[in-house]
Amino acid sequence: MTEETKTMRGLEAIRLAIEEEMERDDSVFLIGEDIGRFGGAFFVTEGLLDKFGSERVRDTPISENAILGCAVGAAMVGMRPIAEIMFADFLTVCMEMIVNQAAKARYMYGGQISVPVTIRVPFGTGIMGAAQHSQSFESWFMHVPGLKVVLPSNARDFKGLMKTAVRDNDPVIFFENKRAYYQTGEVPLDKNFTIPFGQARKFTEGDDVTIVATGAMVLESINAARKLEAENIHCEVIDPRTLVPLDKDSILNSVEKTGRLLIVDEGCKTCSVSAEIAAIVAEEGFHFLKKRIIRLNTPNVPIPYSPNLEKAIIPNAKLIQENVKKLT
Amino acid sequence: MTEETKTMRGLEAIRLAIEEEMERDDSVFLIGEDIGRFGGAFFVTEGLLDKFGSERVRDTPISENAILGCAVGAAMVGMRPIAEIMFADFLTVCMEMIVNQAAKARYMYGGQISVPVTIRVPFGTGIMGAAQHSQSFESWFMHVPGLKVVLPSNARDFKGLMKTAVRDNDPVIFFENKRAYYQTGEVPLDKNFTIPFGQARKFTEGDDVTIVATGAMVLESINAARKLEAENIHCEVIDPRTLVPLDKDSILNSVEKTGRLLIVDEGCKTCSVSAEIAAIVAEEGFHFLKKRIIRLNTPNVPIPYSPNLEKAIIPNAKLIQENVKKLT
Amino acid sequence: MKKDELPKDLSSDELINLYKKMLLIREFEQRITKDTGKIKSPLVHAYTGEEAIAVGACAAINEDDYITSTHRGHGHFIAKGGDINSLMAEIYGKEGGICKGRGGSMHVADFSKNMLGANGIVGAGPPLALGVALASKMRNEGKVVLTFFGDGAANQGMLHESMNLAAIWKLPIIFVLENNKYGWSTPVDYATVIKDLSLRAQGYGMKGFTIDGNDVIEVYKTIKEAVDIARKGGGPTLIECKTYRWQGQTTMDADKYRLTEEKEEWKRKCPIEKFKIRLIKNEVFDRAIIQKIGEDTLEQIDQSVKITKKSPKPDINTVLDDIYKNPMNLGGN
Amino acid sequence: MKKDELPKDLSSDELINLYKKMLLIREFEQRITKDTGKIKSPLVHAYTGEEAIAVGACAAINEDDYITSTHRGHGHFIAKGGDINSLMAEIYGKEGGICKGRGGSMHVADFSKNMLGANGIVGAGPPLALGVALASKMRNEGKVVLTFFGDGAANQGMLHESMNLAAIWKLPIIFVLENNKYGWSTPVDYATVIKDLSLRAQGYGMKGFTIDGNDVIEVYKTIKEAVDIARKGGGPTLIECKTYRWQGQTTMDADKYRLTEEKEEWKRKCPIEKFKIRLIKNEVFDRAIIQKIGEDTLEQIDQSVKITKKSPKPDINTVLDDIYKNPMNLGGN
Ligand SMILES: Cc1ncc(C[n+]2csc(CCOP(=O)(O)OP(=O)(O)O)c2C)c(N)n1
Ligand SMILES: Cc1ncc(C[n+]2csc(CCOP(=O)(O)OP(=O)(O)O)c2C)c(N)n1
Ligand SMILES: [Mg+2]
Ligand SMILES: [Mg+2]
Repeated sequence: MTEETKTMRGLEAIRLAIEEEMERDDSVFLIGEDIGRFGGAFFVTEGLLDKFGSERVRDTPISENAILGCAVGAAMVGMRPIAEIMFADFLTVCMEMIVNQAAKARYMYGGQISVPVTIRVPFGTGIMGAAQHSQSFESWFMHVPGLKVVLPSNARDFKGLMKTAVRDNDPVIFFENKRAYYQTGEVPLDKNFTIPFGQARKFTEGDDVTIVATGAMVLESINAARKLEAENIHCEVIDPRTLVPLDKDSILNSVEKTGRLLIVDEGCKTCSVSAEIAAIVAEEGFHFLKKRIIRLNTPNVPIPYSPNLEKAIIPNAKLIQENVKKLT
Repeated sequence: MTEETKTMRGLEAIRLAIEEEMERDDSVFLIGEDIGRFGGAFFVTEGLLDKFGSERVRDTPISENAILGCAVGAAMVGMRPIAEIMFADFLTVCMEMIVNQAAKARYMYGGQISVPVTIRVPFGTGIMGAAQHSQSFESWFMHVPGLKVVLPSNARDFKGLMKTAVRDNDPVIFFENKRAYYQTGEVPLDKNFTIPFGQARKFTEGDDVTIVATGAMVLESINAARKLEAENIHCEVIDPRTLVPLDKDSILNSVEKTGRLLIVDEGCKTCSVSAEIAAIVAEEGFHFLKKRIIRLNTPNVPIPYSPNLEKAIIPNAKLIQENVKKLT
Repeated sequence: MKKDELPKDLSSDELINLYKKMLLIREFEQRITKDTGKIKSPLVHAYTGEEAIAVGACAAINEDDYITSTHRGHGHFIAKGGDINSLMAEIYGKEGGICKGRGGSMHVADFSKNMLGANGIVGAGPPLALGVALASKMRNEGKVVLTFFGDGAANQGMLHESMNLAAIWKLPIIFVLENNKYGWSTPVDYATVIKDLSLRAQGYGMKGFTIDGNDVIEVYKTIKEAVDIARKGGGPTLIECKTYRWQGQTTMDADKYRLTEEKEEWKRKCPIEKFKIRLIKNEVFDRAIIQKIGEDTLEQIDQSVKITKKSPKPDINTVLDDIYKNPMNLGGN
Repeated sequence: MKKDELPKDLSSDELINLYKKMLLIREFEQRITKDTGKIKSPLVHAYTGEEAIAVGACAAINEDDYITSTHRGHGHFIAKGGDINSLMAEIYGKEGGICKGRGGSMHVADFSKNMLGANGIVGAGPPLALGVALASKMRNEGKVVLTFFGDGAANQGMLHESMNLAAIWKLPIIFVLENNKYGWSTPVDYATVIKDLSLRAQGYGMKGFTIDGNDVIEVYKTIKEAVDIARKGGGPTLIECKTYRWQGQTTMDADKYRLTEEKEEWKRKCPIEKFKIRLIKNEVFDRAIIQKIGEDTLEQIDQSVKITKKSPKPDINTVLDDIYKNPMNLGGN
């Protein structure tokens, strides 16, 4: 049976997922700044106001705590809100509702309730956003028990994981990579298409080096792996897709095969996603390792404005190639 | 030359450091909730209002963003404020001023200014604080370039590092472990006593296993190491004391000697301090390692209220002993 | 003695119930305070002195209406009809607690009663209340939300965002400001310039009232009015209830920052005593009934302590339960 | 033509300077908009139409007084006396930029002029301004702070905390609310119920005024009064300046959410045109001078573009500089 698909950009795949879920379930609604008539800073929600009306596509004032309060509170009494925080960088003004409320309500209230909220957050570099519009904060939320953390890298996964997020009964923070918004891919049109949390995706097969990458770094890694094929170096590129839950098995199985691990993520290096993955492998897959682990990250620097400076610090295919070779 | 010291509790050592720095430098002032007449939730600032007056010991309304705005803004124009956020858990309501302002101002404004602010934050378990009064968020701030992150484990270091923090020209977030508040130690009375950032402290010497621990876990590790001595297992207990900058050399040198590494920190496991240290050693000290790395953390769970539940999840000397043995 | 005006929509039984509830809260907090040494937590906040607010307010709403609470939540819990046995057990950190010992005093919640939780973060209740009110509105439930918060919380940024949002969307929510004159040690007249915090309502185009929070009937009436408006789609109201906490900030607080005279003055304005006298004056009850209520109340509390003592400590093997509702899929691909 | 009242404390030169500055901002933004394709950043916010606020406000303070700005900061930068060459170069991301190309449009700052920075986070300026005002007060500098923010920012929690704190401590700070009717695409009358946002001042016990933000003289006078009060220890004032942004939210915004009529209506209220006519009427200058100013302004801007083009891209080897002031000690023990 062949899957019916359509080519679309990442941001359209998210929109499609949201649209389908809103049609399926009346308790799903959207809330955020400029998501209605304007269609959202990245136009992800464009057209949804016309389709679903202003009750279910709720524009708000610039009050991120109130946005998330609406979303988390409504979820506590059975709604399935999808809130948008316009840039990941603005999470700094509204951590409270996510970290101390959504993440903890179920546990600290003794399991009385669940909080089926989805929080959508565009993140990452690539638009000259400078220090306050380019950040990658996903590792902060991995550190907060009670949250699920999703970070797709491509259009197909955007759709499948967004649908799972909306249907999940726990709070999900859904990181949307800005560069991935604009990359096209084949997206299944089946309304029942979902991707379970906790399943990594392997993009290439190989015996030599395991590359674990997230977000925009997945494509860079795939490109690097393709180039390296020509030099007879065969890499497995693995995208965890969800960071909590994290599919450790896929990573460890690959490292068992290759004995070599390179991790690439766009967050600043210290205490990033790559730190956790390196630590897991150093703990649970140490005996597989033939070489040291290498992490490629944005160095510990605020993101600069000038494109040539920004480019100089974000890992790319070339840097990945060079570092894979260091391991072989 | 013998050092003149006095026995005091951790919280008194901090107070002494603050008092000395306020005497030394007029631009140092305190700001926070209930820090004046009340003396602070943990009584760290008790007596300072009487000594320095309400201009320099500023009680505030419950407005954490305004507190940090005052501190960061004043630092931008040359003051040296010390702000208190009553519990680390409340950082969720005021991340903005730390993460997007203090940490980035110097860089994003092209080096025009520096931000010599110190932000004091009690953290950790041990007082039946439950999910919203017990957290350890230090790894979040390690992930934010531009900040320095200090986390002393004992009275002596509290004093020496607090003084350095106040004198440092960059924003410092100073994590104060609640348990360490109440432990006594010998504290130098010399007003010029300071401890430089980026120098770990080694508490015990040994060839068998390196234990890197922070905060309350340092004492647990020392206790474990003492017990293990009896079984002829010799551990090096290393406390990094400052997490940014981190004294990698001391850790790597020790691992070079022992080939075995256990990391103990009180933060929830994923993307914690221990993740970063494990990752660094897996990257830069892999060839020294004879065994897998072990991390001991609070598991990924909100902190429960009931003391027996809390005790069940926080690493302790016994657990450390058991895990050291797994490595030998 | 002369009769005065009591609300006509309340029967004698209902009036007596107000008294009973206030007394139950009072005696509950007294017991908790006495047991501080056994409970051990330094973060238990007693509601003593403020009983008229929770009781008057909750009497003005239906059982299926919602409330959000604060760190000082025992009173709200009891007023909303929560069971004191599971409340007591929770504060003691026992398995039989309403949150199975995971939450403690600052997180007591009874979702079966639509008591949506005490909260350890000052100011975090109102944003959550927005969402609850929004859900009620979107589902046409006709339910309202009371969101309690303190004079200290009033200066939190989240409050401002919440009041504005509630106002623009005309959400069915009542902001119940418990002005007990202090935020921890900080006097409200240090923390803000204005005398009546209800003035802030104007800045959001919302109605605001300041009332005597020690008069359970005044609280009841004012909240009732606001609730009626909210239920009809008229939007939110801010109601500042002036009151005073009799005890320290926590049951362990030495409370050195407040003058004895001030405390004594407010004790003379005891909401329970005041109401008792009024009910007697109006011949709603008499000394004999009062005596009986007093005994029953103490009996109830003794009972809850007994039950609590029998309740085991939470099983440490369950410590990782209830973090997530949907189990985590960790399969390979 | 009939003369009207112009402030007596401003000389003709000073009045002409107000005009020049407004025009410089206008032409600067026009150039930036024209150059959008070259600049490439989608996050450049033009101040066109709002010039009277920055210029009038900054004219009312001394050179060593402080301002904090917003994401829409070019106008504030120029009004406070910043150099347009380093501003232009910054927006182009060049080494010669005031922030060496690290900050860009949203982070332009000139600390030598006490222009303490544009800011990418809506609402983040006012809390920082508190600290600056506090420093000024503690050091008895007598300096005041103007903190600019938008109608959108007014609903951020941080604003509320800041106004309250400024009021209780009587800090020398003026809250300059630039109400341009929209926060991005969101109309202010959707985002809040009240008509005049200055009403909120009452909730903090602060004075509040709503004025015509397109009248540079009215802005000047009102701010001046507030500054005098603040300098004398009388505390903060909130001043809402009604205005309109002529361009889209950013230089790349298609601006489909606003009606053409509305835009046209506001263009007829052009602050520069209005002021020009007034100055002519009052014989402060004439067409010849105006012509000359116009030419000089364009010349200045051409010049800055030329300088910018000559400025190299930032050296990538410096990308890790300036993160910390005190070098990191990483020594062993
Ligand atoms: C965000 C936050 N800041 C500070 C605290 C510490 N704290 C707990 S209760 C309290 C005082 C609250 O005052 P108020 O809102 O008036 O309530 P009351 O205690 O008087 O009932 C403070 C400062 C907290 N829990 N959360
Ligand atoms: C905390 C935060 N939320 C949202 C944004 C995105 N954003 C940038 S400008 C803007 C509109 C601001 O409106 P206003 O304060 O009225 O200023 P104006 O743009 O009209 O000058 C928004 C929503 C942001 N930068 N920061
Ligand atoms: Mg209070
Ligand atoms: Mg605006």
